[in-house]
Amino acid sequence: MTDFFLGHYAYFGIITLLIIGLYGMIFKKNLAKKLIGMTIFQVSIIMFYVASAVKWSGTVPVLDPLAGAADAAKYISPLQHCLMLTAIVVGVATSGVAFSLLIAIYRHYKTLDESVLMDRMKSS
Amino acid sequence: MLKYKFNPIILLVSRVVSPFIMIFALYVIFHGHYSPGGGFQGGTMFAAALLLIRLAAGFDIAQLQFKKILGTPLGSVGVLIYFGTGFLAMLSGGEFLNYHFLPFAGFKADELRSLGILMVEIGVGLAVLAILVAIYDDLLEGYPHD
Amino acid sequence: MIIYNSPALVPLLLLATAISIPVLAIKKTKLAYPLAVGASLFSVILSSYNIFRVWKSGPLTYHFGGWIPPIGIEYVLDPLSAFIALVINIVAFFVLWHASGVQEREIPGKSVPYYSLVLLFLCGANGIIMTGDLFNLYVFLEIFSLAGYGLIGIGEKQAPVAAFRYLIMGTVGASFYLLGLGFLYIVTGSLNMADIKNILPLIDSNPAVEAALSLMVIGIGIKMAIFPLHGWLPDAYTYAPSTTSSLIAPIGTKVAAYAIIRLLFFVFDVKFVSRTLPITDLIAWLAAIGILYGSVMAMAQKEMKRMLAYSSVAQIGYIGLGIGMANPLGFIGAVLHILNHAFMKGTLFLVAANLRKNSGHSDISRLDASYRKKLPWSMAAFTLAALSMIGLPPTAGFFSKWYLALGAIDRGNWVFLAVILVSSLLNAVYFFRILEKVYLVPPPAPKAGEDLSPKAKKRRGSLIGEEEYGLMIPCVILSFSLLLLGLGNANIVKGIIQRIIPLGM
Amino acid sequence: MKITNWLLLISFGALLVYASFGLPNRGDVSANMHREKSLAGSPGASSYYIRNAYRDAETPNMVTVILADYRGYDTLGEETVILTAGLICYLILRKKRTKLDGKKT
Repeated sequence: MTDFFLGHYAYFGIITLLIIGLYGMIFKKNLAKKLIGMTIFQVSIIMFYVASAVKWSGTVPVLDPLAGAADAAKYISPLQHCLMLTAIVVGVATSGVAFSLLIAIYRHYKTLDESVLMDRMKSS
Repeated sequence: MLKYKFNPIILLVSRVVSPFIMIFALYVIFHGHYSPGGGFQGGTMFAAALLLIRLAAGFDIAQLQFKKILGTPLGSVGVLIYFGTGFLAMLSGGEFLNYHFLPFAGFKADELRSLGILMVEIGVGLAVLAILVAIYDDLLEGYPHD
Repeated sequence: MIIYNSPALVPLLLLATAISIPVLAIKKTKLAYPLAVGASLFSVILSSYNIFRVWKSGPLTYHFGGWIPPIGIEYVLDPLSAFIALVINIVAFFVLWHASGVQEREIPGKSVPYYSLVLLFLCGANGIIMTGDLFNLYVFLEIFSLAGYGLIGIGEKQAPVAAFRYLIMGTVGASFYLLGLGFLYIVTGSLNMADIKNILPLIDSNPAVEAALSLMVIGIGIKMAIFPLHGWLPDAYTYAPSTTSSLIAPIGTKVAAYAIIRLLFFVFDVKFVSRTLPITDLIAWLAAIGILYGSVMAMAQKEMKRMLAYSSVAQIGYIGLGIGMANPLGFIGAVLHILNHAFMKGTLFLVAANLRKNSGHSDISRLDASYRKKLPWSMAAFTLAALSMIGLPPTAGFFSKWYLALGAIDRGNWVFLAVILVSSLLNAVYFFRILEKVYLVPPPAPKAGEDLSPKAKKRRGSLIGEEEYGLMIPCVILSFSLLLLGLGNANIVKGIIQRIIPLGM
Repeated sequence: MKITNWLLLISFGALLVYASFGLPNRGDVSANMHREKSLAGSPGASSYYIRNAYRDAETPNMVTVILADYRGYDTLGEETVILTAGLICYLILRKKRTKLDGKKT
């Protein structure tokens, strides 16, 4: 059991972060706070991937001339890092789009609160 | 945005710092082969240097450095560099993005791949830097900037 | 070169045009539209060529960068992906053709980014369809959905709110997919679909695989708007500009449905998804509820685009039902319905756009016979598409429902059969409501002087009945091809769909 | 409504905790994703990259090689994503026909 916990505690921390992000998206009424929740959610997924890439015997995936490349166990897995570089950019792009939509909403309705927004959408 | 007030100290400091950030950004882009770094990271840093001037000197003065119109087309050019590298390999008989087929004489196979990676990273850096500045400019639109 | 690289050329062509539009059209904004239509036309030609090659010589693969699959990224063109890609490109071409008449009026002065985004949207869709790599699918899913958010958000006043809600839900969907993929990668060590399919049976029953499957299905299910996850759809379709809604309604959800088919039957095992973890049963039941819910909600709507949006929820239910039945007949029905619904919904939304262009509104209650006189051909197209939606025999819509019903009988599930029949009746109710207004209700008596305006006279006098061919012809072609698809349906099923029924069904 | 939301959140957390029981210990070199050959006999991607990145592209940084060469098409997609974001900000936020047309606002 301790062995399982020592091998998985990072995942449990990340799961907590994921739940916090989802909580922000579901429960918060302010659209900007929803967006913050979304960002937390995305970043914790990135942490999940990076956390899974580790090897206790390994070092950063830049070739060390002394160590050579023959033993794959000497370097941590580079694939997840590469995938997450892509995912980071996607996250940046998504939040850029989300901010521009928020600004467009604010221009029209002068509010970002969901309930007020619903009222104003209906009345207009 | 609050009303912009000219502040010589902030402007001076950012003018001094900004070129160093740019140099470091270029280093990150071109040293991506040998150390952590690469096009995206370097491009973001370069964009940070440009945005620093935009924040410190105000939107209008910063236009002298990087014009707003340039944002989206320059980003497209960045992606086109990437695409073009892949397409060049395709034209000379390989698959898309197979740098082995790049039509440069006098390189061995692995050196060609290294070169292809470099070209691609430059494209990535250019695209990221231009688009990040463009997004900032567009988000600013609609606020009175004097 | 073209022959060798043809599987990859469609998305690459769309991508190249999309990224060169902002550069080429920097001085002449008028250049954007012809470039977009040209690229779309070429993509139709190329994907027909692809399907011809696949039909002749079997599945094609294409390895990017020359790296063999588990190392690099591959594109897979089997009959299914080639077929869906062709369908989507054809519909997109007609919508883009139609766009010349409405886009400039609805979104003045922004044709450069708009058409560029449309092409990126199509590039994303084609990428999702052809890819054989799960992470590549995620990247193109993001291109596809980001472009979708932007295209929706530019619409009416309420559109940014709808787009923002779509963005939050869509990003949750994509993130769920990414999380599920993370579990799957940790367990299997590969990202390639075919490779994972080989590895998964060798792994003992593992909670991470089950969680990965459910997370990925939920994630793509949000994009597909399957019943309890459809919350973003009605608002997004209603408030989006006409071109966007007639582009996203036929394409957006279909691509996600295709991705679910790929995931369930070509990455995981049919046995795994239907017995070990009965997720297909869940999908089928939810889809059945969604069919009834969407049809009933559609009956309650007063605005035509909103009604069509709810009807989309119902129609996606049919596709979900076919997928969820997990037997060959249901599978054929689902794939056929992807094709039919793309054409039907494309036509219907294009006609709604014509209505908006012509009279400035698309309220069902304000329709009357004068609209038939003003837009005779569009209304004929609408009628044909509506009949196909209801499922009357010579039209295409009948055959997909026929296969779905056969699948339900084959499975021995009479509830599904009843749902299909009842929903056809409901479809009839909400479409005949419009048809009745258009063909039977006399127009209100013209006010003095109104009818004498020169424009109205000219319209009445013109020979064909509609002035703007660019708006009319795409609708008419799309709707009449429904008849053609209905008649040629046996060939499609025999020539294409039956070749790709997943093993073990 | 609130109860369903809480249920949603709790079931999501429970699913993830349940899934984490199937994951190998972190840092375990013998885990499936670090294998030289996958269970089905195809080359394990991650180990292949570590072993061959320098030989194939003469670049010590393996992440760069994967990013730009082995999985270069993903990175092209990533660039496209960020270009899409820029275009969307342009589409939604710019009010007038701005200087892109060569006209003055």
